[in-house]
Amino acid sequence: MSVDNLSSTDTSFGKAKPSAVQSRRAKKIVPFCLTFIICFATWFVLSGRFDFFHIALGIIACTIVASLSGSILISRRGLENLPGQWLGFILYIPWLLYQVLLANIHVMYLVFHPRMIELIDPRIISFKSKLKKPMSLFIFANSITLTPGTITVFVSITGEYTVHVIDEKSGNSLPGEMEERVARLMGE
Amino acid sequence: MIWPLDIIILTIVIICGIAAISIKDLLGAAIMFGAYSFMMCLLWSVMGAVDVAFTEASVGAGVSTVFFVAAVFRTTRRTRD
Amino acid sequence: MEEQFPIIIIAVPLIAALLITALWWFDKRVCLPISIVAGLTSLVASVGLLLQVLSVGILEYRLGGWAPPFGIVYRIDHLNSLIIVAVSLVSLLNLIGSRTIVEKEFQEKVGAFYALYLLFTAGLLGILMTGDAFNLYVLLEIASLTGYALIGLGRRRAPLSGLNYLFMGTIGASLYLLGVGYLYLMTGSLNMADIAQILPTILPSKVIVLAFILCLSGLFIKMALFPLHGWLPNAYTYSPSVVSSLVAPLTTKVMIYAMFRVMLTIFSIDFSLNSVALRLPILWLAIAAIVMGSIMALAQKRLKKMLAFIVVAEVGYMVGGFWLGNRAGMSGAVLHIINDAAMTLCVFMAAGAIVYKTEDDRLSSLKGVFRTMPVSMTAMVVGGLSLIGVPPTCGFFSKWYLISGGMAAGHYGFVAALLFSSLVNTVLFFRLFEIGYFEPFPSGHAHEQQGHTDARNHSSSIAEAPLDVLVPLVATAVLVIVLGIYSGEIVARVIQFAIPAVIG
Amino acid sequence: MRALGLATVFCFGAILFYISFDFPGWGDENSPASQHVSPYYIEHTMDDTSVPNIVTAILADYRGYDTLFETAVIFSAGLACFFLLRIPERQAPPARFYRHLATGITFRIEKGGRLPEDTDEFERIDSVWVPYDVIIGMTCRLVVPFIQLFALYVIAHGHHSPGGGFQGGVIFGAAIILFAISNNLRRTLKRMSEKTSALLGSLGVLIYAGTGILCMVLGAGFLNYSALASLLGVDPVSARSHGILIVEIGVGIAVTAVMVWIYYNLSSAGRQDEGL
Amino acid sequence: MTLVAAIFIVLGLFFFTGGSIGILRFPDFFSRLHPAGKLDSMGLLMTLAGMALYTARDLSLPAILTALKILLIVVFVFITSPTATHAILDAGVRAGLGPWTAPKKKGTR
Amino acid sequence: METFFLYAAIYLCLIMLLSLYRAVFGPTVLDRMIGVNAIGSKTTALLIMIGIIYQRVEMFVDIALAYACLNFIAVLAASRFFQKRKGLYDESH
Amino acid sequence: MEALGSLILAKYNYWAVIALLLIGLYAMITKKNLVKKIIGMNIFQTAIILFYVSIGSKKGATIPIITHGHGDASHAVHSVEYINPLPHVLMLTAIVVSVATLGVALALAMKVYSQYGTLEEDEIREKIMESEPV
Repeated sequence: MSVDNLSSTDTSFGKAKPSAVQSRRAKKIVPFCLTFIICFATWFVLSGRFDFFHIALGIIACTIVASLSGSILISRRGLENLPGQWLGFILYIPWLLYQVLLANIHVMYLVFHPRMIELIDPRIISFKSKLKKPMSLFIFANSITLTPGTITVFVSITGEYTVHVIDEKSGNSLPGEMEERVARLMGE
Repeated sequence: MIWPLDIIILTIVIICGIAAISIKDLLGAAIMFGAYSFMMCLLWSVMGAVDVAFTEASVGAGVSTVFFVAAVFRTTRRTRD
Repeated sequence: MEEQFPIIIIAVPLIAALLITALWWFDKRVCLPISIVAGLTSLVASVGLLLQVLSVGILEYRLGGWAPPFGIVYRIDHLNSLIIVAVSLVSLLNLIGSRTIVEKEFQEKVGAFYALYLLFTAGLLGILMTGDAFNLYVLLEIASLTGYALIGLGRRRAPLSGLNYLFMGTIGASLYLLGVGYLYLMTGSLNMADIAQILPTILPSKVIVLAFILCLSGLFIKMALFPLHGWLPNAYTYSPSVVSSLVAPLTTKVMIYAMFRVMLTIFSIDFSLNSVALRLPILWLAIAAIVMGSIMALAQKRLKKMLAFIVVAEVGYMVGGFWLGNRAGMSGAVLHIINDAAMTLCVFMAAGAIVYKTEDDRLSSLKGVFRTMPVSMTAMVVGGLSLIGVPPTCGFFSKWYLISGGMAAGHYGFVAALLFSSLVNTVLFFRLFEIGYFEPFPSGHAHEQQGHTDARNHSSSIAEAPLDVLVPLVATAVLVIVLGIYSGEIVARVIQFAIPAVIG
Repeated sequence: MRALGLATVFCFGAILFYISFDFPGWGDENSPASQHVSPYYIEHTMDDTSVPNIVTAILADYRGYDTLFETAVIFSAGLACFFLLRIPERQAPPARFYRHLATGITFRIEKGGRLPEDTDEFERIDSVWVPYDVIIGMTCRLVVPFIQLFALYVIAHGHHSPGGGFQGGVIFGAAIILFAISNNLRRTLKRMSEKTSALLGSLGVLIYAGTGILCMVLGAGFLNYSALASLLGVDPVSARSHGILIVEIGVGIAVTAVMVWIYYNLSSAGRQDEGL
Repeated sequence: MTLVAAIFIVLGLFFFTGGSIGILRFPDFFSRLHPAGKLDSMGLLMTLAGMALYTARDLSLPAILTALKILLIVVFVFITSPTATHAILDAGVRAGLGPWTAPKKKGTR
Repeated sequence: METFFLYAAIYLCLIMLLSLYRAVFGPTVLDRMIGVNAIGSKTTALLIMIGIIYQRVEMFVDIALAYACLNFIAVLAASRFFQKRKGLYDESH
Repeated sequence: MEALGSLILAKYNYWAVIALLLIGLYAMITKKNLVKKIIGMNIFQTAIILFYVSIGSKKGATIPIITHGHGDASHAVHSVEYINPLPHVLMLTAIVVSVATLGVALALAMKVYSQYGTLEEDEIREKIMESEPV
C-alpha cells in the first residue's frame, strides 16, 4: 500500500496543526465567501428574476449552500493565485474545444469506416505525469477523456495515469502538449 | 401534445418496460428501469405535464435508481426470471 | 372550536407522530404519553363530532376554505361519525395496552413504532371522513404503508408476508386509483357528491360500470374478501401482537366502510345494487368467504392464524350484509363494523397477552392457560362468545340483523352460511376453552418425583400479563358487552339515519 | 402459473381495451375532464392565489390537504425503512477495517472491536475498499454545491416555473447521496447524521402541518392560508402565495431528509457504517 | 442567427448519430465507450449551443438568461460526462473485463 | 422553424432506439449502462427541443438541468456497484 | 380507413396505458423474484400515472403555467389555452406515493433476504418448509 491510497479530502485528516483560532476562522470564511459569490452569480443566471423578494431568497439559498458545502467546493490548498488560474482556464477552453472537435472527427471517421475493426487496436497504457494538484490531475484526466482516442481509466493521487487508447497513434501523443498546458494553467 | 413524438416514445417506453422485467440480472433490470423512468419523463414533457416530468426526472432518474442499486448491492443480483 | 373537530381528529395524531419522531432522539420515555394524549384528544373530538352530527345532521368541513368541487371537503354524516368513534376508541385502547409488549419487541425502535402507529390511525380516520375520491387514495396509502412497515417487523415469516401484503395492497390501491381515473375521465370531478350529481346525466355508460368494478375490486383486495384474501392470514399471524391487534380490528372494517361510501355516495345505491348485475355474484363471494374462512380457521393449529381466518369470515358477513340491499341487512352490516372492531380487538388483545406470556401461540401449548391467566382468558371467552353470537354480547345483535336481513331478502344461502359460521366459531372457541381449561398433564411421566410436582404447581399458579395490558383488555371485554346491551339504541339513534332512505 | 397469469392478464387487458372505445378521444378539449372543474382552476388561479404555475397552486393550496398527506407518506416511508432495517449499534458488524495512515497497513478488527474514531493516525475504511478516485472526487466537489443551489432554486421558484418542494427536495437529497457515493457513508454521516435527518424530516412535515394549525388558530379553516394575511402584513391573495412558499419549503426539507435517511438505511442494510 | 442555430443542431444530430452507431458497431465494451463518451457530449454541446442561439435570437434579457441556462447545462455536462465515462470504464476494469484486442492483422499496416 | 425542431426531435428519438438496442441486448451490464447513459444525454437535448416546440423553453430548461444532474448520479451509483462488488456476472456461478 | 386512423390517433395513448398495465401485472403475477415484482409494481403504478396524464392532455394547448406574471390579472385566461392541470397535481402525489412504496418494498425485500439468503419466492418457500414444518 502506498501513499496514493490516501483520500485527498484535505479537511478530514492531516496533522492538526496548532494554529491560532483566528486564522482557522479566516480559513473557513474565505471558502464561504468565495462559494457565496460563485453561487450568487449562478443564482442570477438560474433565477432570471430581479425583484427584491427573489434576490432575498437567493441570498438565503446561497448562504445555506455556502455554509453547507463551502468546504467541499473550495479546497484550502487551491486558494493561491486564483484569478490567474481562472484566466488561464478560460484561455484553455478554446484549445480544449478544438481538441475535442478533432477527437470527435477522429472517432466519427472510425465509426463510419467500413473496416473499422481493422483500424482500431485498443489497449491500456500507463504513464506518470508530473502534475501534483488534485485539480490539475482532474482537469488533465477529463481532458484526456475528451480528446482523441483516449479515456482515462484510473488516476492515482500521485499522478500515475492509466489510459485506454483505441489505437496506437492516439496513445503516442500522451502526455504531450496537453500536460504542458494544464501545468501552465494551474501554475505548476 | 406532439403526437408523432408521443408514439415513438411510447414504443420505447413499452420496450424498456418489457426489457426491465425480462432481463435476467437484477442490476441490469434496475438500470433498465432507470431508462424506463427517463422515457416516462420525456413522455410527460411531450404531453405538457412539466411538473410531473420534473418529478419523474428527479425521482426516476436519480433517487429510485440509486435505491434499486443500493438494494441490489446489499442483496444479490441473481434472479432466475 | 366545535367546527374544527373534524380536523383535530386527524391533525393531532399526525402532529403527535412528528413530535414523537423528533423528541424520541432526546428522551425515550416521551413516546407513550404523547401518543396517549393524542389518542385521547382524537377520541374526545370524535365523540364531540358524533354528538354534533346527532344534533345538527350532516357536517361539511372545507379544507383550505375552498368550495367542494374545487377543494377537498370532509363530509361527516351518521355513518362515519359512528365509525370514527369506534376507530379512535379501538386505537386508544390498544395503545394503552401496548407499552410492555412494545418495549419487549422493539427495544430501540419504540419511537418509530409509536409514530407509525399514530400515522396509521390518522390515515384510517382520514379515510373515514374524506369526501374526495382521490384524497381517499392518499389516505389509504398512508394507512397501508405504515401497516406494511408495522407488520414487516414481526418474527419468522413476517417480512415476507409484509411484502406480500405490500404487493397485494399496492395492486388494490392502484386499481382503486384507476377506477377513480375512469370516473374523472367521464365526469371531470373528484368530489364524491359532485360525481354523484353528474353521474345520472351520463349513466348508461360502460366506462362507469368498469370504474365501479375497478374501485370495488381494489377495495376487495384491501379488505381481503375471499378469493383475494391471500395476504391476510400470514400478515396477521406473524406480525407483533400489538400490531395485529391494531391492524386486524381496523383495516378491513375501514375498507368495508370505504366500499360502502363508494357505493353509497359516489355511485348511487340504486346504481350499485340494481344497475350492475353484481349483486348475486358478490353475495355468493361473501358466502364463500364466510364458509371458507370458517373452514380454514378450523384447520389451523395456531391461535393467531385461527383468529386471522375468522377475520376473513367476518369480512364476508359485512360485505354480504351490504349487498343484501335491504334495511335490516345494511343496519346489521354497519352495526357489525363497530361490533366486529370491538370483538376482534378483544380476542386479538387477549391472544397478544397470552402469546406475550407463553411465547408460543400453538393451540396445543395453551393447556392450563385458564388457570395461569384467568383475566386474559375471561376476556377471550367474552370475545369468543361474541364472535359466536351469544346473546348478551354484541355479536349476537349484529348477527341477528344480518340474518333477518337475509330472510327479508329471501337469500337463504347467506343465512345458512351465517349459521354455519356461528357453528364453526362455537366449535373453534369451545375447543380453545377446552384446551385452556385443562391443566398440562405430563404425558409419559405419570409417576413423577416430588420436585416435579412442585414445579408443576408453580407453573400453574397465576402468571398473568402485566396490569397495563390487562386494564384495556378488560375494558374491551366490558365494551363488547356494553355495545351488545346498547345496540338497539345505536341502531335507532344513529345507524338508521346512516342507511339511505330509499332502502325499504 | 405462468399460463394462468398470462390468462388473467389478458382477460383484464381485453376488458380494458374493449371499454377504451367508449372513452373521449385523447387530447379532446371537449372531454368532460377538461370541462367541469379544471377551467375554474385555470381561470381563477391568478386571482385567487397569484401563482402563475397552476399546478403548484392546486398542489399546495386548492388540494393542499392531499399534499400534506403526501409529505406524511414520504415521511412514514423514511420512518418505515428505519423501523424495518436499522440495526442498533450494539449489534456489532462482523469486522471493522482500519488503516494506519503513515504506513498504509490495514487492520481487521473482529468481534465488534473498534479503534477510537478521533485519532489522526488511523482511518476507518470499508470492508470492500476502493482507492480514492481523484476524478470522481473532484467532480463531486465541483458539482455538489451547484446541485444544492439548483435544488434550492427549484424550491424557491416553484411559483413561476415547474418545480417546487418535492422536486427540489429530491434533488437536494440526491446531492447528499452523491456526496455519500463519491466519498463514503461515514463521512456523510458526520456531516448529516441520522438524527439530523430524522429531525429535519419531522420538522419539514411539522412546518406544513403547523402552517395549517396556525391558520386554524388565526380563525380560518385548516390550511386556509389567507388567514396568514394579518401575520405577514399582506393582502389575502398574496398571503396565499406566501403560504404556498412556506409549505413548499417544509416539503423540501422533509423530502431531502427522508431521501437521505432511506438511502442511509438501504445502502448499508441498516448498519449505517458502510455504504454503496 | 436561426440559420447558424440550425447548422449547429444538424451537426449535433450528426454527432449523435455517430455516437449511436458507434455504440452498436464497436466490438467491445471499452471501445464502445469512446463514441459514447465523446460523440454524445459533443453532440449535446452542438445541439444545446444551437438551441441556445435560437432561444437568444431576439436578444431580450429573459431569452438571453434562458440561453445562459442552456449553456450552464453544457458546462455541467462537460464536467460530468467524462467523469461518468471514466466511472463506467473503471467499473469495467475492476469487474475484470479484459479489453478486446484486434484479431491478427493481415500483414503490416 | 418549429417543424424543423419537430423533425429534429423525431430523428433524435429514432437515434435513441439505436442506443436502446445496446441497453436492451447489451451482453454485459456495463454495456447497458453505456446505452442508458447515451439515452440520457440525448434526452437532455430532447427535453429542450420539446421546450422550443412548445415555445416555453424557460420552463423546460430546469427539467433538463435536473435531468443532467441526476443521470450522472445514477450512473455513478451503478458503477460504484462494480467497484465494490468485483465481478461482472452475478455470484451464482 | 380514415375513421380507423382517427380512432387510433384518439385512443393509442390509452392502449399504451393498457399495455404497460399488463406488463406490470404480468410481472407481479408470474415473476418469482421479489425485486422483479417490485419493478413490476412500479411499472403498474406508472401506467396509471400515464393514464391520468393522458386524461389531462389537450390538443393545441400549452403547459399549465400562466405566461404573464404578477399584476396582470386583467388579461383574461382562457381555459382552452392551457392543459388541464388537475391530473398533473394528482399524479405528483401518486409519484410520491410510489416512491415511498418503493422504499418500503425494498426495505422489506432486504429484510427477507437477510432472513433467507435469497430473493426467489420458491426458494424461500422451500426454506420455510425446512425450518418450520407446521
